[in-house]
This record gives sequence, structure tokens and C-alpha cells, in this order.
Amino acid sequence: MTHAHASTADLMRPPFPAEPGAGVYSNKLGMWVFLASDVMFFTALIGTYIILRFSTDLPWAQPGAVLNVPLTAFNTFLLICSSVSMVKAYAAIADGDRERLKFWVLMTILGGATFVGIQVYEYVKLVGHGFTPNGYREGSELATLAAAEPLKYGLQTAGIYGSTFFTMTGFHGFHVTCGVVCMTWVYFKALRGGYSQQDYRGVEVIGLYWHFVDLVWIILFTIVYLI
Amino acid sequence: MPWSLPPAASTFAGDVDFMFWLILVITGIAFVIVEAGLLWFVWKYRARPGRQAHYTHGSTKAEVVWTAVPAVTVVVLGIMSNGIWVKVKGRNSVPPDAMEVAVHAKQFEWNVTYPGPDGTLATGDDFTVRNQLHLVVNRPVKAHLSSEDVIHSFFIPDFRIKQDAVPGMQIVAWFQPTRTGEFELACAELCGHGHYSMGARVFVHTQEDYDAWLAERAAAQEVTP
Amino acid sequence: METTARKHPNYVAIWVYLAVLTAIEVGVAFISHFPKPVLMLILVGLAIWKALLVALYFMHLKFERWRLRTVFIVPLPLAVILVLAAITEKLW
Amino acid sequence: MTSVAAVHTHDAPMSFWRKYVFSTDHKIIGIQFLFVSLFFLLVGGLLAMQIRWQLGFPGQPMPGGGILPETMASEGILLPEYYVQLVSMHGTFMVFFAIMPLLVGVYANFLIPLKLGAHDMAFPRINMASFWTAFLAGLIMLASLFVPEGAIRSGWTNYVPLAARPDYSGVTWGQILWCISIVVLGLSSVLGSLNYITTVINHRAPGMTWFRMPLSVWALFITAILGVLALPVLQGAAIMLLFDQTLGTHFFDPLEGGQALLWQHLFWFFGHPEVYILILPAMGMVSDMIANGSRKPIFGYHSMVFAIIAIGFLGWIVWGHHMFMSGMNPTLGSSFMISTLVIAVPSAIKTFNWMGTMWRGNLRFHVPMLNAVAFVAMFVIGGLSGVFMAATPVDMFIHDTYFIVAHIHYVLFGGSLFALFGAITFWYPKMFGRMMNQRWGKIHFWLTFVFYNLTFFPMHNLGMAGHMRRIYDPTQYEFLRPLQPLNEFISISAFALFAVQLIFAANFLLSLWKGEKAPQNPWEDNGLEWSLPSPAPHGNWERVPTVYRGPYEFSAPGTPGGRDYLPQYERLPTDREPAAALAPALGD
Ligand code: HEA
Ligand code: HEA
Ligand code: CUA
Ligand SMILES: [Cu+2]
Repeated sequence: MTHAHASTADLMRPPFPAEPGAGVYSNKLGMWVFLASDVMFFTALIGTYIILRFSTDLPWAQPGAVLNVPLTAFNTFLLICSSVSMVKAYAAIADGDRERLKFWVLMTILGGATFVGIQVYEYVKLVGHGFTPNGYREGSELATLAAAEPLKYGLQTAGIYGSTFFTMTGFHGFHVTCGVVCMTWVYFKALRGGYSQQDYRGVEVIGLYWHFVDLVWIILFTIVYLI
Repeated sequence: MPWSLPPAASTFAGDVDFMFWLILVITGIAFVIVEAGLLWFVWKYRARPGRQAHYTHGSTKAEVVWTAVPAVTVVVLGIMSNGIWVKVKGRNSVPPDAMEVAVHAKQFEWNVTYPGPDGTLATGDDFTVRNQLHLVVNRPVKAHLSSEDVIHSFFIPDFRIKQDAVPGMQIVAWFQPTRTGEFELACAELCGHGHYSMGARVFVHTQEDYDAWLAERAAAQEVTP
Repeated sequence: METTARKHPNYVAIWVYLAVLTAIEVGVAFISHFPKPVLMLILVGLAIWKALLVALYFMHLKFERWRLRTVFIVPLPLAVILVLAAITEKLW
Repeated sequence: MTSVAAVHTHDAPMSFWRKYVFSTDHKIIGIQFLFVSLFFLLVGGLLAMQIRWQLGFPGQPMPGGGILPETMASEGILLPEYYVQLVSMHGTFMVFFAIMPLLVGVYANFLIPLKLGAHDMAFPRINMASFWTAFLAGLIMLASLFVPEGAIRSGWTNYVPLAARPDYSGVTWGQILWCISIVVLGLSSVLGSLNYITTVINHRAPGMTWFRMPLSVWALFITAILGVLALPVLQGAAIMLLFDQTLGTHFFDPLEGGQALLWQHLFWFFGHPEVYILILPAMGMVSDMIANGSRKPIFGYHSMVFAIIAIGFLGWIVWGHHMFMSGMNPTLGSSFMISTLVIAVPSAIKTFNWMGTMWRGNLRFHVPMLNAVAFVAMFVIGGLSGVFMAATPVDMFIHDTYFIVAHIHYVLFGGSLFALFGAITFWYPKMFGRMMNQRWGKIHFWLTFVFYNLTFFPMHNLGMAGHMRRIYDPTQYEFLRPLQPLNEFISISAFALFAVQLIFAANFLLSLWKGEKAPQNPWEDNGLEWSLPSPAPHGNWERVPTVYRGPYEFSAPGTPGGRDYLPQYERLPTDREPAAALAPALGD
């Protein structure tokens, strides 16, 4: 969002003249506040998962039994890479290098898009095996496996397993997608030379969002796939 | 007096009522102080020609007082309440000699399962009665609350007992009737359009009457699933 | 931190750092034979470690004032309170 | 002093649409919120009237009920299915679409920039988005009344499994729309709140230090923090509820490993902060109005601020007091009881400081002052009844009875709504450039005050007698039949209460055209907004004013011109320029 009266001297500083506030310009502060609220949103989803999973004594599917961990590990790595490329883009424009800005933003977009792509692929595979938001589909491959080894596949908890898994990762994926869209917008603005060493607010702010989404995934990967 | 607490008919009803009246007195005092104060100020300090408001930014002493007094009051209230709370709902508060019944709620009725002659639940001679809770006076009751479908709430006003019956949870509520007679059991949690009609009757018998009723019931072996 | 001539932290190093930690995580989860509780502790620890790296360097919280850090820190205890309170249902 | 108030020049003539519909001006957005939420207040009121008819005269055809379709009423006699919808939607509309937008949507928008000396919100376009998303959410919620099977039937709290299972509740679309509407509304609130927070932190005029902010702004600031952290939780919960309905997930389905209490935890973890969202702004604005009406500085400004912060914080750790009887771990119940009771302390500080403000004042009983004083008087009743329920053993009896309903309405109507009647009258001139009629304002106040108490006070007695909430027909129970006369009495007072609200509606609407032209500072107040002409121009100030003192300098000795008020923006020879203002003014 551009400032209503964006005529203050240095847009990378707090609005002026005004009493000193958080000490950062408003877009950045606004984004941080938004991230705080997003923390609470994910608290609802991840918290639900933790509560449902750890307040039942019934066995839960063992890690790797249902989910494809190697693929997701790679995906995690990919997201981390895109975080690095993002921060590289930020560093580039902070030093006033518009060419490298474009390059790194593009890299980030690719990384994010691939992540989403892989996640969609994973979803398709999972559903194919019979892992759905309401458990193991009747007569599916997974259902038979689970019937054979109820402990390994957490037969009794499959219902909430599916519910929480798809909701959490789904909304994370949604966040990534939104990120990619905004990032594309940033990219085109960068192509038009919209960012300079004096004003690269857009890059920094979208970066914060992007790293946050990465951060959330780091948590999700551990507690959903590995534990 | 129909506009006040109904007559108490269980052991801890007295404690609950005491707590209620105590809080009423305390809050009543606070209420009078505030409202009377407001009225008085409104009258005394109303604008009149030539009046000058007294310019002050406050008084720490006064503020300390009206912070400390309520603080102490509520802590005391909390401690007193907690005593009763633990006595009624605490984990191991159920008297050992309690008579057990299983109360299974479903839209929109109460199904009460009785231990039968052998006095223990989950045995062959159990029988279930719909919308009737038969109890023995001065004998603690341990009610195993469960629900078929949605959340209901087991509420006997005269006994001052209320406890939700939650699907997927086994919840125990106990109480001890102190008067024989007929009382009402109501559902206190919105459970659908029939919520308003989800009532049942509570009969508190003397031991003899209860045994008689039990015998006749057991004989009939009437089982309503 | 708006000073333009700022010297940036070595992001590539942090990238390697994160990659290694991820590898360790997967390794610990599948190869090692810790008892479940220990395993969880280790994994959660590693996850928080990684998250901190991202927050401190990529989101450059390390270089921000406390005024701004608090914005992000405030919700965390609330999240913990919610989960802890709700999970005590288990004790029934 | 009017020099500060030069009309804004640098806005090109705008089309009607840009100016009044898709406006990014925080004042216009506030006014848009005002009209929309007053409409929803009316809707909520109409639903309440039907509730009252049914409770007062069960089984009798409701006048005009004939027009209702068969699914709602059979020849005018309301059906139980419809009654639970009435209750649920009454609560939903009043909480989410009337009081919350009235307090936050209207006054956070209108007051924060004006009182802090900013040209506009930090993110005007996000602000506009916040209004339109809220509007959309309202439409969706309204629509849910008219879909087949009607609206939700599980109370505004939507307890599961009832809410999650159409086969139990008999509602499908109503529930789905409720969830969607709430998710959209949550988005609106988050967008709004992050705007308010950023503006308060970053856009205060030179000299407007933290402890020179009016209490209304402090309250709205803390409220915004509550909003930004609480609503996402509700969104998450609503989304899971929606998925349980549509995707067949099992979050709240006990048979499949879900938990019924999980919903309650999530809902009330949001819900209690929410109720403070519904009272804090009212408290803040009441502080402003009482100081103004008493012509005295607020008593103990700093402790008022800390009380607001304390309430805001404590609000997060008390949600379990709605779940004492839910089968929640009793030890947890004890701790929630203590934390809940502790909230009485900061509330006490505020109450007595308001009284302290009036003490030895020079009380002017203009309409805002009347309503503000009524707020204190009524909020205290609601607050004190809260103490009964906070005491777990007592709650064991009064939980889910009309005692709660009485509490709700004393804090929400006696509290929030009275404050709003005052606030609307108080800032009306800055919004519309005209005054609301004082005479009719007072008539409306007194009639409302009387009928309001006649309506809601007896509900305490109903509760004491054990009268359950949300029941369609009390006469079903023997022990409730003796109470029927009381129910009838309440209903009749409620109808009167509704009727007198129309006085307010008329006064509000007619004054838009007929009201007398407002002077710049009709209430002789100190806030920055009064340095502007009425109505305040687009962009507010040509150059932002400088602030020299706190907002409550009434009757200060040595005020020039024999006035008893000393505006924040008025520079006395003795005042020093604040640091921020000294630096070269750039742009602007
Ligand atoms: C504006 C909204 C608002 C506000 C401000 C409050 C304020 C409080 N509420 Fe209320 N509450 C609701 C809105 C609100 N509530 C709603 C809508 C519900 C019902 C939800 C539903 O189920 O539908 C509810 C339900 C509710 C319950 C659940 C009841 C039940 O379902 O069984 C409880 C229980 O503890 C409670 C307690 C309190 C307390 C202790 C306060 C405290 O903040 C009050 C503090 C104020 C005072 C105490 C008065 C001033 C102090 C003094 C004068 C000093 C002297 C006092 C003492 C020494 C004690 N509230
Ligand atoms: C702010 C909140 C608010 C307000 C103002 C009201 C107002 C009223 N409420 Fe409501 N009520 C709730 C919040 C509120 N309520 C909640 C949260 C519940 C719980 C729901 C649940 O159990 O799920 C509840 C439940 C509830 C019940 C319990 C139902 C039951 O449990 O079975 C009853 C019963 O009498 C009731 C009655 C009334 C009445 C008669 C009014 C009267 O005051 C109404 C008077 C009319 C108005 C206030 C509107 C006037 C219109 C204007 C002023 C608009 C002017 C228009 C323009 C200028 C364009 N309410
Ligand atoms: Cu069962 Cu209400
Ligand atoms: Cu509450």
C-alpha cells in the first residue's frame, strides 16, 4: 500500500513529522502486525492438531507410513532456498543493484511456484492412495494396508489425521500461493524499475511475509511429517 | 417466592446458596456505593452559574484504596468458592457409598439406566427408564453422564447441580438429595429445536419406597434401549 | 537498519546452516533410535532453532529494535496458553 | 487557533462514487460503517422483538406473524425451529454486525486520525477494503436467514457437534453461510485493526506523546490489538467447522477422534477478548465524554490507561469461565475462576476513577454526558453480575440461565449501547456538520433508561429461579410457570424499549437535514478534532497540528479568556515546541 500522503522525504523511515513510534516505516510495521495475527491463525490450526493428536491415547500413523517424507524434505529445502533468494533480492536492492534484484525475485517466484506444484502433486498422490481429509478412503490401497497394520497406519486416528494434515498444509500452501502472486506483482514493478535504494519497501515487506511462510513450514514439516 | 432461588433440596445446595447470597451482599455494597455516589454527585455538582470545577489530576491514595479493597475481596471470594467447587466437582469428590446411575442423553430425552437389584451397573439386571430419575433420599448419587448425539446439560434446579453431557466424554456428576418428593430435571444446553422440551421427572423416595419400585421394575424387566 | 551502506550478514552461510539442520532432522527422525519423547524434544528443538535462524537473519529481527520485536513476540505466549489449557482435557 | 483548521486544498474534485462510496477517507468509511451497523442493530432488534413475543405469549399467534412462511411460523405461531434461529441470529447480528462495527468500525476509523492529528489512516486503501469486506460479510449473514432451512440453530456460540452436524441441527446452508461470513468478517477486522495499530504507533502528530493520547484512542488501540490476535482464531475455528460440514473432516466429531470441547476452547479463546473488544472502546469514549461533561481532567489518567491494558491482557486468560460446566478439567476451572475474578480490579479502578472525575466537577448534562453516566451505572450492574458467574459454585446454578442473559444485556446494552448513544451524539457534528436535537435526545435517553431496566433487570430474577436460556416455551416446565407473568412483563417493556429506539432513529436521520448547523467546537472540548471545521474536511489538516498538552485540561487555572477548557492544539506563550515539530517539515 502506498502512503496516503507519500510526500515525506525518506520513505524508508518512519512517517514524518510525527512522534517517534516503532521506529520503522508504516508498511513494514503493518506487515509485522499482520504476521502477528497470522501467528494466531496458524495457532488455531496447528494447535488443533497438537490438541487432537496428543490428547488421544490411540496410536497415530508412524512418520513416513502415509506421507512421502523424502519428497517433502526436498520441498522444505526448496522453500528454504527461495527464502535465501528472497533475502538476496532484498540485499541487492538495499545496495541499489536493480539487476540482481530482478534475478533473485524471479528465483524466489520459481522456488515458491515449484513448492506449490510439488505439494499439489503430493496431494494428488495421497488422495490416489486413499488418504483424504476424512481418513483412509474405503477400499483404497491405504485402507487395506491400514487394516493389515492398524498400529503402523494409526487406523483409529486416520480421520483426524487426514483432517488436520490437509487443513494445515493446505492453508500453508494457500499462503505460499498468495506470496507467489504478490511476488509476481513485485517482479513486474521491479522490471519497470519501481524499486530503488531509496525506496524498496515493497521488496522488504513481501520478503517478511515470505520468510514467515517459510518459518511456518519449518514448524509444520517437523511436527506433521517427522514426529 | 417464585422469583428467587428455588427451595434447596440437596446437601451442597446450601453452600451454593450461601455463596450466592454472600456475593449478593458484597456486590450489593459495591452497587450501592457506586450508584448512590453517582446520584449524589449528579445532584451536588450539577452545573450552576458561578460554579468552578475543582482542577485535579487524581489522588494516588484514593486509587490505592479502591484498587486494594476489591482485590482483597475477590481473592477471598475466589478461595471460598473454590472450597465448594472442589467439594462438588473435584476429581475424587464422589462419596464412596454413592448409588450409581447412568444417564444417557439424546435429542430430546434422558435415558436413565439403573443398577438393578444387584446394585452395580453394567450387569445383566440393569434396566433403563426414559425421562424418569428415581433416587433415594439422603443417599449420594453418582450419575455417569454420556450423550448420544450433541451436548446436553443435566440440570436439577432444586439440587443446584448442573453438568454438561458431552458426546465422546464420560463425565461424572454427584449430588445427594435431602428431601423426598418430585422434582424436575431440565436440559440446560441448547441441543436443537426440541431443547425446550427436554425435561424429565426426578422422584426422591425413602429407601423402602425405592426398593419397592426397584423390585416391581426388575420384575417387569422392562428394557428400553 | 535503513542505513543503506549496511554490511549484510552472510546469507549463504545461513542457508547451508538451515540445509544441514534439515538433513539432521530427517536423519534423527528415521535413522536414530531415541525413545519417542526424547526424539520429539530433539526434533522440536531443531525446528525452533531453524525458525529462529529465519526470524533473526532473514527477517532481520536481529537488527531491529525491541519495540518491533515485541510485535512478533506478543502472540507466542498466547498460543502456548491456548494449547496447554486445551490439552489438559486429556487428564479427565 | 482556527489557523490550524484551514480547509484542505490538495484534493482534486472527486466523483460521487470516489467521494462517498469507494472512498478511502477514514471519516467517510466511518460514516459508512455507522449506517450499515445501525441497520444491523435494527435487524437484531427486530429479531429480539419476535423472541420476546414468543417468550411472553407462547403459543399465541404473533401480530403480523402471518406473513412468515410455513417454515418459520404456522398461522402466526412461531415454530421452535424458527425460535432457535431467532436467538442465534440475534446474538450474531448484535455482537458481530452491530456493536463491534459501531464501536470499532465507526469510532476507531473516525477518531484515531482525528484525535492523533493524522491526515488519514496509515493504509487508506486497506481501510476501504476493511469496510467492504465487512459489508459483504453482513450481506452473507443476512442472506443466511432466507436460505432453505433458515439460519443457524445452535446459538451465536455454535457449539458442536450440534453446529457441525446437519442431521442433528437440521441446518446446512445457514451454517455454511455463517462460517463463510465470519471468515470474511475476521479478514475485515484484521485489515482494520492492523491499520489502527500502525496509525496509532506511527502517525501521531508532533507532541502527541503516548501519555497525551485521549483514553478513547488508548482503548481503541488496545481493542485493535485484541482484534488482530483474537479474530484469526475464530476464523480458524470457523474454517474447521465449515470443513466438517462440507469436506467431511472430523475436527469436532467425537465418534472419529474429534473433540466437542475443542470448539469451545477455540471459540471462547476468541470470545472473551471479543467481549472486551465490545466494551473497551465504549469505556474510552465514556471517559472522554465524562471529562468533558464534568469540566474536569480525568481522575487518574495513568491508572486508567494501565487498567485498559490490564483488562486487555487478562482478557486472554479467562475464557474458560464460559466452560465451567462443560466437563472441563475442574482444576483448570479453579484457575480460570481466579483469573476471571481478578478482572474486577482494573474494572473497579475505571469505575471509581469515572466517579472521581465527576467528584467536585461542574457537571453539564448534555445528551452525551447523560448516556455516559448511565453507562457507568449500568455497566457496574453487568460487571457485578459477572462476579456471580465467575464464582464456580454459583455458576453451577446460574450457568445457561437468564442470569447470564441479564448479564449480557447489562454489559452490552447498558454498557456498549448507552456509550454509543452518547458517542453518536457527541461526534455527530464533526461527522455531518449538524447537531442532533438535544431535546429529543434527552427524551430518548430517559425513556430508554427506564424501559431498558424494566426489560432486563427482572431477567436476574428469572435466572435466580432457574429459567434456562434459549428455550422456546418456558411453560413446558412446572417450576417455570409461576414466572410467566414476569416474562410477559419483560416482553411488554421490551416492545416499549424498541419503540423508543425509533425516537433515536428519527432524531438521527432527521438531523442529517434538519439539525441546526454545528459550530466548530460545540461541546467546548480539547481534542484535536475540534480544531477542524464541522464537518471535518477531506485530508483533515492542511498541516498537522502540534500538541502541547494532555486531552483533559478542563478548568485549568490560568486558562486564557476565562474559558474552562484548554485545547491540546492551543499554544500558550509558556509552551515549548515538541522535538518532532522542530525538525524541518518536509513535504506535507
Ligand atoms: C461487553 C461485554 C462483556 C463484559 C465487559 C463482560 C464482563 C465480565 N463478564 Fe461476561 N459475558 C458477556 C459479555 C461481557 N462480560 C457475554 C456476551 C456473555 C455470554 C456469552 C454466552 O454464553 O452467550 C458473558 C458471560 C460471562 C460468563 C459465563 C457465564 C456462563 O455462561 O455461565 C462469566 C463467568 O465468569 C462472565 C464473567 C464476566 C466478568 C467477571 C466480567 C468482568 O469484566 C466484570 C468486571 C466489572 C465489575 C466487577 C464491576 C465494577 C467493579 C466494581 C464496582 C468494584 C467492586 C467489585 C467487587 C469488589 C467484586 N461473563
Ligand atoms: C449488543 C448486544 C445485544 C443487544 C443490544 C440486545 C438487545 C436485546 N436483546 Fe439480546 N442478546 C444478545 C445481545 C444483545 N441483545 C446476545 C449476545 C444474546 C445471546 C444469544 C444466544 O443465546 O445465542 C442475546 C439473547 C437475548 C435473549 C435470550 C434468548 C434466549 O436465550 O432464549 C433475549 C430474550 O429476551 C434477548 C432480548 C433482547 C432485547 C429485548 C433487546 C432489546 O434491547 C432490543 C431493543 C432494540 C434495539 C436496541 C434496536 C434499536 C434500533 C436502533 C437504535 C437503530 C436505529 C436505526 C437507524 C438510526 C437507521 N436477547
Ligand atoms: Cu438437550 Cu438441550
Ligand atoms: Cu467471558
